[in-house]
Amino acid sequence: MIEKLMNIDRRIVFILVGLAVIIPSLLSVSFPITVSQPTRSTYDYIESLPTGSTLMIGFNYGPSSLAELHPMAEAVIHHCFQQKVRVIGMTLLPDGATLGDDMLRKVADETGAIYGEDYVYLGFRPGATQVLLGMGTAIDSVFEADYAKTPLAEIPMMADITNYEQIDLVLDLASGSSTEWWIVYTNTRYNQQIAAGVTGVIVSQMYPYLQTKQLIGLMPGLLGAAEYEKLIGRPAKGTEGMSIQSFAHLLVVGLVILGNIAFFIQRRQAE
Amino acid sequence: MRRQVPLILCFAFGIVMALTEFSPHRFSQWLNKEVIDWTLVIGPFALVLAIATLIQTHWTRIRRRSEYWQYSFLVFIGMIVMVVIGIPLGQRHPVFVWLFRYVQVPMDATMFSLLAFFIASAAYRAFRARTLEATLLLAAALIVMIGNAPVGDLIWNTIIPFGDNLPSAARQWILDNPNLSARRGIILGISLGVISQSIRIILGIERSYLGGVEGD
Amino acid sequence: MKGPRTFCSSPVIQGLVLLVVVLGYAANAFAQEATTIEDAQWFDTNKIWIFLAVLLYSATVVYCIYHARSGKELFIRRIPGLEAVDEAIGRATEMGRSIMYILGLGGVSNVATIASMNILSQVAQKTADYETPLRVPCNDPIVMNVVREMVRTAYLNEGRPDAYNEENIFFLTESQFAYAAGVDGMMVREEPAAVFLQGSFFAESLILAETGNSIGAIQIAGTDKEHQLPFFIAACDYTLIGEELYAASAYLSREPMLLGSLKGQDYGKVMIFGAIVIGVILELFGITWLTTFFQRVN
Amino acid sequence: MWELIGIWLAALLTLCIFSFLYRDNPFYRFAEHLFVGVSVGYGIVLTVHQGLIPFAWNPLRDAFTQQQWIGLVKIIPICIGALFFARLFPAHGWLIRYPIAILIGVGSGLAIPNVMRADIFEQVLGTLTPFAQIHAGELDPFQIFGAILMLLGVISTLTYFFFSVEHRGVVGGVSKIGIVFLMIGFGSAFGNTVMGRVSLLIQRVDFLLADWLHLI
Repeated sequence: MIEKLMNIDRRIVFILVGLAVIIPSLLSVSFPITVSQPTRSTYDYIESLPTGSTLMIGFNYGPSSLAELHPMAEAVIHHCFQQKVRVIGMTLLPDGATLGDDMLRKVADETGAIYGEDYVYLGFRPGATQVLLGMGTAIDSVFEADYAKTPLAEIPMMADITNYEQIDLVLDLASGSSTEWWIVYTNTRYNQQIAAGVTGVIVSQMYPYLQTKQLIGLMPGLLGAAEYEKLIGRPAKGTEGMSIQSFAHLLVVGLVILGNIAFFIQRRQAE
Repeated sequence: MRRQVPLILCFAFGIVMALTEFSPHRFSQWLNKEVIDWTLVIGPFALVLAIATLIQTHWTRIRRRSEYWQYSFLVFIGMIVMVVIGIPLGQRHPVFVWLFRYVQVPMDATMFSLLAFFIASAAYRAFRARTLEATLLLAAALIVMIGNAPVGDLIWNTIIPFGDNLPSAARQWILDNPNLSARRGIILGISLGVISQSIRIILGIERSYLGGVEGD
Repeated sequence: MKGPRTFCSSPVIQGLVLLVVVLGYAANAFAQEATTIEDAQWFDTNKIWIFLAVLLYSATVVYCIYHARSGKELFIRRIPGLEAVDEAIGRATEMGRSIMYILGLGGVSNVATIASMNILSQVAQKTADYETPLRVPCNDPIVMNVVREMVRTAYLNEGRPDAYNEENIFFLTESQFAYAAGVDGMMVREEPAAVFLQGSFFAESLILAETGNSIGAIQIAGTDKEHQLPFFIAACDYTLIGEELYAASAYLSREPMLLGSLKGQDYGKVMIFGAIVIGVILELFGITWLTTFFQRVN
Repeated sequence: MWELIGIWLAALLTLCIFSFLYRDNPFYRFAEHLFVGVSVGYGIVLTVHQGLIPFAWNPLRDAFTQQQWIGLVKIIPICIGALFFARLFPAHGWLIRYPIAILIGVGSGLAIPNVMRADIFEQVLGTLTPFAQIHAGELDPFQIFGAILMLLGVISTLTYFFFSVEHRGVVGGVSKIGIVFLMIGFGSAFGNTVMGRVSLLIQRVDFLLADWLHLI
């Protein structure tokens, strides 16, 4: 019995994991979320911005990290449109181009935000660091036109936005090292305020920047999205996902504990 | 010609790239960027090798009727369809986008998501408190996992009367402290290794990339 | 390898001469177009300390290599996991199964990939004797090519060129997860007795390691990607941690060049050690010049 | 219409890949080989459209159409890259060492200054910063404890990576502490990754249940 439990067929574990994700997905249960300080600081910063301020969002993730970062983007953009904070979207990765466009349009449709007045999407330009440095002098030196190829000069919202000076916060949604680029090239050089939302795997890499205040806020993966959704009082994919996460985490924790109990019993018996 | 020239080229390009990183001069910056652009031109040609061996491998399998040889046709079909549509029509063409979105992305994402299963089975099997080290590994993993799930705080707060949200706070502390310092140690060691290897390569001391030490 | 000191003679000097001529000529043309002061400045003074640190460290490493080549025996600590290499090869031979060697996703200039190729060449020398098939699915075409030459040389050195089969070293695909899918498929079908996972790995690490574990292969892993180390530690029998991967090639080959360089790296660690300890003491007394120094270069 | 076909195709391919969890089977083999083929094809298209066309073809074209003669410089890397074809002719196979040597040289040259700055200098600075804060009296006792622990962690992990001294006596003891930090670090990183990996599975399940079956 104990022997069997110790060397359980991995396929049983697979089935349990599958069930732990499928059943809660079908039932849509939810747990309360505790908001961590780094997420709260991002929220507070945006909350404190006066009407008509500008937030720039970098959609620096590809389809493989969409699961974690899309919900976060959705929550923040909702918050901005509620607050009448204008949003400029852009990306440094070719893969991110369509993702950012889809997301901005989706939230705009839900909230009634108007393109060219409440938000603009610039799309992708190659040469990451040159793009970041170029926008420091003038955004239209890098993006002469937006994603739909409309010249920036013809977009009403961009009339009073030249460079970082008119941007109150940059939020980088990253699955790779783009946050470091923003920090090195725009925070250090142009003193631009930066916040980040990153995938769970690279979160711990970002803590040092939070410590040195090079990042004013940080949202960790799906949990960050759920926390932000709680702050703006609009539960969506993040909250739903985190509840499913809870089951999966409990399952893994339970399995590890079970394995160890079996291990100790076996060792006791051997003695 | 076979050994000297590659070593000279390696040295020349290596030194130029290392030095131009220190120089803000217009010429240095131009040179630095130009050479990087060159590698972007040179690199893709290596794909010739790749395609040649891929075709060779699967063609041999089909010819010899090795086990599962029929599947090799699928490799050719997949490759040819993508190339025939993608090269003349471009990456933004709707047909190519459709293939990418409904064939490549789902398989990519699903392969990636297998990790959710594997991470659970690896945890179950490997996290046993056999030794002190294994116990530390296990304990740290458990604390972080409980702290990551919202339900961790919920359970703690209802059962235990003190230390509100302790699981998520403990998780944060572990990631900020022991985790960060261990990573720093690893990174420092690796960086020294990377630099010394690069020096050896540029100076022509490390020549393994020429394919074996012998054979002039 | 010719003599112990050939490296500074011809290629380096020839390269230097060529460089000076070409660069001098081109720079002259550019100098006339410079508009701002920064454009015309040849050296970024903010970076001088990095430059000096690089010089100091390079000199140390090169000195240690010279020293090692002079024939003095150098000590290198035991690296757990490397003893298992022989065990793994032996087991594969006994069972009449193959060995699978996976070099990760790194390109040919990646340090981990080079270290891995060096280890592979040692493994190949051993498998050559036993005629155990060594299967190497590659992710990068250039790496594949270099590996083919290295393994062929290894078999040649062991006097077994007949046992070398080029088709065992092949290109699969450059795509990360398609590569993982392909390798997984091969693992379950061919059931190698030993799997080596050495090099630069990303998220696919656990997909490969768990599948290797499920077929009961003895697995020896090693990577310098610290994110992936936890997964290798959980799923593999032996894992080389970070710099141990670089050290492993020195340990196995006992080549003075690699041993000397490892010694140089240890001196580098002593320097970092010193900087940290002195820095901490100075900071505690409120003397900040060392931190300002490290900050300035950024 | 095409979208519906696409979703069905994507769902079936998703299930084919998931079937690997049970064991190797014809469905998985089908998806696996198709995936390899498609991904190679996609790689070729990407290389042509994002590598060769912008970095080699466009400058050459501009050279002739707009008389930007500097673009002709690109002939050099193209010729170097073309040396990869030499592999197809066994007698001249060694010629591919030239492009390989250049790529390796450039990679090594770029690595030296950047690794020294970004990894070594930054990480040392990061370790020292908290001590400046201690002197300034900005930290509470618990944070001071954290800073000292960090120092101990970095130094002991680094000691673990000393290769040229035997790990006995003091060095042995300190490197044992290093192992403790490494294990806690690895455990916490493992635990922290579970969330990301489960998110990927949630997304796939969401696709199957919502987009394909319309169950939620």
